Amino acid sequence: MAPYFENNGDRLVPDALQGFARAHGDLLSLDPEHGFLLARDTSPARRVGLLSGGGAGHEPLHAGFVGPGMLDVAVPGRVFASPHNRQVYAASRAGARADGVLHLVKNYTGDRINFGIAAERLAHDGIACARVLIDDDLASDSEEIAAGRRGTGGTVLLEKVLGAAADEGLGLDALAALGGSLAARCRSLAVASAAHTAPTTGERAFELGDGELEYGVGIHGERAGRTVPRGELTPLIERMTGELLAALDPGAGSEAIVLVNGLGSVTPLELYGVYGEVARHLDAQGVRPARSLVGNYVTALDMRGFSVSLLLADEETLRRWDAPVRTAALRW
Amino acid sequence: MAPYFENNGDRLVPDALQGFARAHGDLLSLDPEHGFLLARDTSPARRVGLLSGGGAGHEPLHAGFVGPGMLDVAVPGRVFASPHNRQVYAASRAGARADGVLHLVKNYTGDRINFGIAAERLAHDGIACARVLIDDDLASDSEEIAAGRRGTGGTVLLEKVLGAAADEGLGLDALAALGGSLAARCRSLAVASAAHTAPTTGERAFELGDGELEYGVGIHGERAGRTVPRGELTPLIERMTGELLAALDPGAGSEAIVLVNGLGSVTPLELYGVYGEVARHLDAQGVRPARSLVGNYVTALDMRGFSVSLLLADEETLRRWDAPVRTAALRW
Amino acid sequence: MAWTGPEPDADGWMRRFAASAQATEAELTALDQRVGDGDFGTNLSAGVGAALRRADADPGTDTDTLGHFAEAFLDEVGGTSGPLFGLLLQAMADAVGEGGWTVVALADGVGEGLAAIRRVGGAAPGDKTLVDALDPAAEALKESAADPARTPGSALASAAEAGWAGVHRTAGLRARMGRSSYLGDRATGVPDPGAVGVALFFASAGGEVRELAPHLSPPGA
Amino acid sequence: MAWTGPEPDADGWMRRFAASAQATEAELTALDQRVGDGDFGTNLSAGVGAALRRADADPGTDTDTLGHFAEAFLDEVGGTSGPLFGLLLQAMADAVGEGGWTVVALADGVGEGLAAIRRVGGAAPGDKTLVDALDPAAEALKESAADPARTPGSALASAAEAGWAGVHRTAGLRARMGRSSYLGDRATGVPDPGAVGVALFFASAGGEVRELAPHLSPPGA
Ligand SMILES: Nc1ncnc2c1ncn2[C@@H]1O[C@H](COP(=O)(O)OP(=O)(O)O)[C@@H](O)[C@H]1O
Ligand SMILES: Nc1ncnc2c1ncn2[C@@H]1O[C@H](COP(=O)(O)OP(=O)(O)O)[C@@H](O)[C@H]1O
Ligand SMILES: [Mg+2]
Ligand SMILES: [Mg+2]
Ligand SMILES: [Mg+2]
Ligand SMILES: [Mg+2]
Repeated sequence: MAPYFENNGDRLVPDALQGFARAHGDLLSLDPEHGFLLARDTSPARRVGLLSGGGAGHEPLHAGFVGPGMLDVAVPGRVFASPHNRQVYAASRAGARADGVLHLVKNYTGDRINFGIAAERLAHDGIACARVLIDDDLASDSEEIAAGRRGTGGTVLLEKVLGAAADEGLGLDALAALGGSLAARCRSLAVASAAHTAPTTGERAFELGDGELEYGVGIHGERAGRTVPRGELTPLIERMTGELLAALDPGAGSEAIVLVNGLGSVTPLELYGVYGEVARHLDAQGVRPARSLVGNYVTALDMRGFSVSLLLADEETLRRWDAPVRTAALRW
Repeated sequence: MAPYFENNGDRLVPDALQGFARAHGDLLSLDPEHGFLLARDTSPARRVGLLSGGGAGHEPLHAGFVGPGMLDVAVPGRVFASPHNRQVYAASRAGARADGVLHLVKNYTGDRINFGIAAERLAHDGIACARVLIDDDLASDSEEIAAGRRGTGGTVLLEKVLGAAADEGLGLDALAALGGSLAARCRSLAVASAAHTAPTTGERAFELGDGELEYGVGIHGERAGRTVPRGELTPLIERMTGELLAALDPGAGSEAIVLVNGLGSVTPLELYGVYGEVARHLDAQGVRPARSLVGNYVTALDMRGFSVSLLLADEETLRRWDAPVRTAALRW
Repeated sequence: MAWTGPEPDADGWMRRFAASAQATEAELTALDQRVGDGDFGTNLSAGVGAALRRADADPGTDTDTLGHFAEAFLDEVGGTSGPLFGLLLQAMADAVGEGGWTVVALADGVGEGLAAIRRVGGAAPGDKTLVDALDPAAEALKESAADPARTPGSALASAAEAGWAGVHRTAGLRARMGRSSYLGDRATGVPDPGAVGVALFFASAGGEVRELAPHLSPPGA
Repeated sequence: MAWTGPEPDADGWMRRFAASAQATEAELTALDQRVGDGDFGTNLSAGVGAALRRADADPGTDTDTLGHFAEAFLDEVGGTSGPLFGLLLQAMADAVGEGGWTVVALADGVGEGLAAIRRVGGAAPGDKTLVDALDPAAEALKESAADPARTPGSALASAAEAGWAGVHRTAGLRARMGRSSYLGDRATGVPDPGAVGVALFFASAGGEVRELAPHLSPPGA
């Protein structure tokens, strides 16, 4: 029997999209043929449409970020599978502005390929298209991984900041360049004490012993490169934050936007406990946690884990972060 | 080893409160002695302070609803245990306005007792205090349960509407009466396919077989009155929505605020699928789902389940629902 | 009944109660897991911990210890059981403070505590709550108080016995109050955790209780 | 190699491939669970399902079926493997459309498909991807094409054999591309799911494959 609350016949994602579009009909509409979500009223000052997408199972990413101040259109695939190129192509056509469309793509082979084919088709139609590749995951930063770093929790930070920049009327190239520089200043690290429940089998995707921790998981429920003892929270967060800082190498007096992101089944009590520890560790290292976001933003179904992301932020980035946003999952 | 991401020594809740207060320092502050959270700037038009509280483990309830448009102060207890009366008393003194303080109390013996003793102490100090008893849970609506219906998911709906009413400057008695009439028009029903992880033992609080469903669970992880086969989503939601409507008996052309609330580990995909089914069933019964809220609002640690709440709403209630709110977990 | 054990004093009793609550925390938790929300063990254990801290910070007479325990439960312990135990302890501290360490004072105090708990919690005997252990214990003390030959030690031993018997009866009940009432028939067969806590309280007068299991089934069952 | 089985045609092959993918969906999923994100079985199965719908709605020549499969994978299947299989099928449909159902056309098509997959996905042989099964299969077809005595059936059987051998080699590799690369050494020992899919594709020319297990360990291992 299906492990999730759903109807038979592979209807988990399509039923969710319909319910989502109905609940947030003031913000967006669902294209029934291609299954993308189009914002009703992002700023008319935008010259470029912002599109993001990827496999389902990471909700609220990306559909939850469609609306004023953030995405023009989101393209969900099947669970953990990139949307196909025709979906991306149709969504891009719907979301493009005078200056074209910007693809925010998490760095996975499948997404690169499908978004890439869509981009070729758009070029053929004379619609300008550029790409920001989001690759914030520190655990996959290795010479041996030719596929490059994965795109994970940091995605929500980039989508927010780029949304504000798009509202300022920046052009396609400027936005793409900004995205690249934001991606370069953003790193994430995730851990899990239990795998997600595989939708196909109803079993945990992998088994961990009591007190074991996958250190460096992604958001598709694949195992991490290594398993470590979980231990108490403080040393774990010191280790994670320390590695993120070592990778980003912020100057003294730097400021960061901090994301503590639940992967599915971790409680808010735990996530806020994590945030407290991250902030304390940043204090000690002379980096100011200037803004924060704590909650489930980029999930992996019901995985029992969390990620910590840091985005080094200058004044302009903080201003863009503070700009108004009105989406299903993020608003201020 | 502790099943949750936490530090040893019973620090899950206190560490979370500190992290929470730090993350949302713009909205509220934490009283370090009594452990309550006080809003920085709810409307000066308020004549009555709104206070809510109860055991921890239900986050974002209640701390996540402190701020302009909603609560003045929240008092968390230990996990699943009412705060003690001295906490409630101190928090009430801090949150009271010229016209006194309104206690929003979920109907549990422990909460009734502790808030009750605090109310006696406030009366002794000459601080006016009234109580709204929230008892929306349909599953505990039985002559054999002398303790009465439990307070569950509907709590967030009442806290929002009462917050807006307090901002209009309503007095203590008027707010208490409004609360009572809202509570009478609100019912919830919850199901779970897996228990929460008990913080003390690390085991699931109870075991369910594959395809089994606890029908009518509360938010403390106790079992429901009965176990039923889970089945597909559509018939389950028809049954739940049908029972809620039968209890509320709305007239034709009624409008409802719908809450689809995750209890912890259910994914947004599932919750939006549920919302779609609820809305469709309401359509069929001639009740308009005028507003909706879909997400984790009143949880039971990491329980794998969800609740559906309906609040029958007249125009005034909808207007109050739409009034601006700015809290950690709810803002528009 | 002839009492042959050492005579308890209030301070020793409270400290043994604290030790008993801490020793049986896991068992109490397991019980509350089956018919409630699984926090009774931690609530009680946190309560006696807070009480001990007060008693150690300000040692004094027997009545002082009772008073510290009462205040800790009333002011620092939440949940349902915290304030209810506080009411019982407070009534006992008042009665012993007035009447001294006598069977009559104990009977008065526990009787007062029971009445306060029933006023505040609204439970009657038979509702499957701690009242079902406290009511027979109070009754036993009242009987003892009528017999001038009984010592506090022997009276409290009888109260404990009556309390455990009450515990055994709760197992057969369907709950009307407290969290177990939400379980309908499913709580039947399991004794009420709060009632166990009350019996443990009286039993600790005669000695520390390190394990609940031997007390949970009726003799001969 | 003398081919004794019945000669496949493209339409039959594609339908057997679809049946094989559906029959082995759970096994493919289990493999991707161990070294990826567990969706390869569903992706492939959804792909062949969409392809069959197209082929059934618009039956035609062999090349039409190949074309329907190519378009379905390119336009309706996401993930990594969907469009890559689409590229392979498209190149084959083009080549067979031009050159007819011959070993030379098959070798050309698969060679073109491999080249396209390498351009788009950037993987080289040895990176532990489906290229490790496709590259030897293409090589085997090229060799067969040089021998005018070979039939399509026998050439595809050799390609399948070469593909399975490639699958066995992937088990020993540490991944550099695809999701298994995130697992470091932990993927070593498990064959690459996409490579299995490719071998399955060629093996289906000669008959439906109902179970993967017998094919997953090298003969004699
Ligand atoms: N109305 C009541 N009157 C007296 N005792 C009660 C009442 N309701 C519950 N109890 C007692 O409280 C015990 C549970 O205490 P505890 O676990 O601390 O509280 P909670 O049920 O709030 O989690 C129950 O076992 C029962 O004995
Ligand atoms: N860069 C690449 N080039 C060719 N094939 C690849 C590449 N990356 C991954 N693959 C293949 O894709 C297979 C996985 O496909 P699938 O499960 O559909 O995609 P995803 O990894 O996106 O979930 C892998 O087993 C591997 O054979
Ligand atoms: Mg995938
Ligand atoms: Mg409790
Ligand atoms: Mg309890
Ligand atoms: Mg995969």
